[in-house]
Amino acid sequence: MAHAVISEPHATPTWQGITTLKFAWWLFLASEVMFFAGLIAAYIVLRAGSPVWPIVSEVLNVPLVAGNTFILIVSSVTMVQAYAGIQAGNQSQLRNMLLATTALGIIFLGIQAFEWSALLREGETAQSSLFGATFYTLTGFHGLHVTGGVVGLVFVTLKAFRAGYTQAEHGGVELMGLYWHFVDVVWIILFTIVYLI
Amino acid sequence: MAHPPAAHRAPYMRVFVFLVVLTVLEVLLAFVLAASPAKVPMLIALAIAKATLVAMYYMHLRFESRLLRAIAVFPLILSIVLALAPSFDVLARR
Amino acid sequence: MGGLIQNASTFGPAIDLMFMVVLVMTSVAFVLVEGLLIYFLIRYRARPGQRAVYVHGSRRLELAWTVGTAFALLSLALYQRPTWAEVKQTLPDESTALVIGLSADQFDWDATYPGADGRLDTADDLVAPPNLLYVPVDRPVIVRLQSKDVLHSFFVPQFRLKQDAVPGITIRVWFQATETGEFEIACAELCGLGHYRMRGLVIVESSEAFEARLAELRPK
Amino acid sequence: MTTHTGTATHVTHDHPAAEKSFIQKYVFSIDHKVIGKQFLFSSLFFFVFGGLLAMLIRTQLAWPWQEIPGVGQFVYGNSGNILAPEAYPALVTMHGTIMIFFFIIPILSGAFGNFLIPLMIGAKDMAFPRLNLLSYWFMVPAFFIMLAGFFVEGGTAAAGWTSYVPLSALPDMVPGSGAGQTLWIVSLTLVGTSSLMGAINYITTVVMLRAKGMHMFRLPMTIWALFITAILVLMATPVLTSALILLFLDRTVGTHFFLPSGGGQVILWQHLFWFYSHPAVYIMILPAMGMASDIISCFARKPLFGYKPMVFSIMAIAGLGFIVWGHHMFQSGMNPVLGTVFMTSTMMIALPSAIKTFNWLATLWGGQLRLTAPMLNALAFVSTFVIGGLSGVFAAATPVDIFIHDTYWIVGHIHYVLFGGSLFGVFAAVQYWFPKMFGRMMSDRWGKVHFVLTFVAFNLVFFPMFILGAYGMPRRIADYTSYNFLAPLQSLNQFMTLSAYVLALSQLVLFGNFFYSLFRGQKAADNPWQANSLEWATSSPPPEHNFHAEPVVYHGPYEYSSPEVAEDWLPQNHALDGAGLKKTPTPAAATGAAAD
Repeated sequence: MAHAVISEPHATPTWQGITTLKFAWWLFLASEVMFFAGLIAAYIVLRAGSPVWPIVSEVLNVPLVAGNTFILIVSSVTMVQAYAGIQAGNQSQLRNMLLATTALGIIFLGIQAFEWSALLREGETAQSSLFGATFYTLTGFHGLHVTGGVVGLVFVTLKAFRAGYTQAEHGGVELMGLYWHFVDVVWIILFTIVYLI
Repeated sequence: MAHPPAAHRAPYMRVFVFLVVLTVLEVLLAFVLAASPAKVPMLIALAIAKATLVAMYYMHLRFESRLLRAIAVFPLILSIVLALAPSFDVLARR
Repeated sequence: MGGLIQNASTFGPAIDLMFMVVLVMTSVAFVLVEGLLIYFLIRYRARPGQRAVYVHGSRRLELAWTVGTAFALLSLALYQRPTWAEVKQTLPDESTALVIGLSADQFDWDATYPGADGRLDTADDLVAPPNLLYVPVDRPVIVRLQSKDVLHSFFVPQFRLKQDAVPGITIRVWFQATETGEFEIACAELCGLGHYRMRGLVIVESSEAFEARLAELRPK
Repeated sequence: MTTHTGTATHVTHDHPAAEKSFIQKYVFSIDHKVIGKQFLFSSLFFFVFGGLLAMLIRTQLAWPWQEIPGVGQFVYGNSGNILAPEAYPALVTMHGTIMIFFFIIPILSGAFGNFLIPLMIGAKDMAFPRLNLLSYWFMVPAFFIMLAGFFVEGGTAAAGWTSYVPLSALPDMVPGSGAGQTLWIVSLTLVGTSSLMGAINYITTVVMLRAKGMHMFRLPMTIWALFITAILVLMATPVLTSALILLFLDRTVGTHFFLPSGGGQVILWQHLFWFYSHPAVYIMILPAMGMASDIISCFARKPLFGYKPMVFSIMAIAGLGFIVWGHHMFQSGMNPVLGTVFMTSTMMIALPSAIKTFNWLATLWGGQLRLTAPMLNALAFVSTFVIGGLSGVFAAATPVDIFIHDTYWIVGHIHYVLFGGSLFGVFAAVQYWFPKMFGRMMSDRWGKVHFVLTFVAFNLVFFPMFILGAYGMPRRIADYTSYNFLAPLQSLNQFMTLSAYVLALSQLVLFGNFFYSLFRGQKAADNPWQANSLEWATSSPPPEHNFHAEPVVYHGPYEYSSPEVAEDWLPQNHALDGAGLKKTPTPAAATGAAAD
């Protein structure tokens, strides 16, 4: 995979050694940015145009989710350590850190599921208010992306345990990392605008 | 995929400390400044700082070519346009 | 052709003038471009033994037509701002103007007039028959536009006025009729299967006749 | 979305023509040329379908509520052989949706983008052939889901191709906003995903897989246009997806994003929708501009005038295209101050289009024009695009827009741009690249017959729309005859409808020519038009991996009538020797790939 598609005839300068796949991956992430931009713009507009909006800290469990934010940040660090590990040819660091990242991703999802179910029990639903609708949509689509990331991580981890990556060839780990950090960045923005403001 | 060069020993752990500190700061500010008009701009500035740290160091944009950075920055500019014009519209109506 | 249909409002002439200015500018561009196109088509048909001119461009020409066009477009942009501001950004003084409530739903226009207290949304509001909007001539009228269900658009061609009626918000628009008579309201935003028959009438009358109308609407 | 495997594939060019089954070759092919043709044929089918809907619309406008002899019982059997009032909004909705999302965009980006990009940059295939395959096969379910709308309770979506809320969000406001509207949303989401996959592929291919010597500023305008279009798709489509998802949730889950009854914002939909759909207007015209540029330069036997200004104008159009969406909303209740801002940016976006027009004209100046059918269609593109652009200036002028907004003026404007512009561009491109696609020539004589009929009928149908607009006839109304100020327009409408019939019938000439030539056309030479760009440096049609030997590029694509060579063309892959006067063939020519 990592040697991508550069079939030998194309001696054109590929910008500073970016592989075709990594380039395309960044394009995909750029489109994902615009997808969340659409949802976030809708949220901002709806909130700005709304005469009433609940005091967020009274409805949402901010300390719990702050903890969850911490978990996601830690998972970014473990992800980047996994990448640093394979760059240095350290297979056990790669495997351990990938396992840690996967586990942290699952914990994040678990806490989010807990948070959702508590809210739903309090009667805060997507139908009950604009606040609920935007809350579930934004965190829901982020959660879906985390879920997709966890599935990807499982595959990457399995491949790592079968020694599928080497110091020279580890494009899959890099792309997985890029996606995972992207999801982290989205959460950083969402946490601030949904939970804190 | 033999890059980015191992020369840059990216300061992953130092960035991590920054991220945690900024997050704690954010949560504290959100409660301390609950009613202050400075709250929203400050929190947004902090969020942007955190996002930038992750993108620059964990996503290695700091060490990437200008082309990749352009791919990352272009949608951000568009997102700002997309969010600002309609919110100005509703705010001015209220 | 030449120009829009008959006008019957105070800001109509400014809009018609804008239309004519744009028409003249675009006609000049149109004749220039299409004329050159046809001329080149005939003049430069392939002839045996001849060779095309080998030229890749001209910085001077590019600069000339870029600056020229930019100047024309910017002047147009500046020139139209006052008219837009007059029609959509300002409202006449409510003390002299007549304020009418106009509510759209599938597929009717319903007008309400202030009663004796001179205010809308009170118990003594006067309700006009559906799809009829009575207004006095030569007096500014503010229409408080609302929609009960979906988007509609309040369009009176002779007044050069169009404004969407948006559910959830109230939009104020104004006009001042300069002629008495009946003018049709057409809905200009797709609003369902009856969109085409969402037709209303603006009836412009002298102020005496208008007052008499209001008196008729008062409960006996 | 896993990250490491599966999405991209190697170009498996080292297996010499392993036996492939029919399905691998023509159905689930990963060859960009086959996928391009799949897009071509399916979008041509939808062109016919959308065109027939247009005929029903025109018939109703000429003779409102009349029984259509012969056809009526077939199309309106459920409502006593005549059009039912609720069917008219559905007709205009489906005509717009199908023509835009299933014809113009797929034929430009899908068919020509796929077929031309690797050939014109000298690549063996797309960067991700399997993603390319997937992109087409996302379109197929979208086709069927959209068509399924015709058979559900209440019929297809009927809230306009713009699907303005709340009409599209409330299930009982119009008959088609039941299941039909939901299917519409699902179908468009699939179409959007398909274009997104295509866009990622195109951008990557252009950036990464250019042949040796093919610098960015040696790319033909077609490629530049498709490249920038792909960037527009990449940045704009996800916003439409997010808006469609919110609308879907409003309809199915019961949220109130767009419903004021629950605090939602009606105008938000319009902002999100036009943030996508205004760039989409350029997605629908830029590729045609690029292709027309190449065709005009080739048949004028003259370098394209102002290549770099042409490239920069496309970039400017794309950039400005993201900040003009509000000009669709001048009368929507959007803040009038924003109206002024959007008016100014809209005036500025007219500038690059004007620059392009002047450059096309200057390309003709001093040329040796070969008036073939593709050239005539490309020139028709220029002349009608000018009318489309100039009529847009009226709509950009906010005070004038108060009057002409949502009238037939706008309908005329959009059709001059999309039919007059994009479609003549498509006609030109189909006839220009047909020999490369299928290895046979289309008949030039019948091409000219089709051109003359189409050009005349087109103007007779659509120019009068400006007159209707000046009278204030609103669009999307099924019957204008009950309005006193519109009733006199009936004879003009009848004239337009008769012209529309001629326009539709003229397309039979094109289809006849197309399908006859497909099987019986004269065999095409490798480079029948004596053109420069790389697709003509291989056989017609090209072999599986496009080139018999790796092309190497030495020039820009527009070296026509160069004094350096005796011929009046100089292919991009032909090097000049030291003296600079004699052509020396590249290795490619040695294997018989070169045209002459």
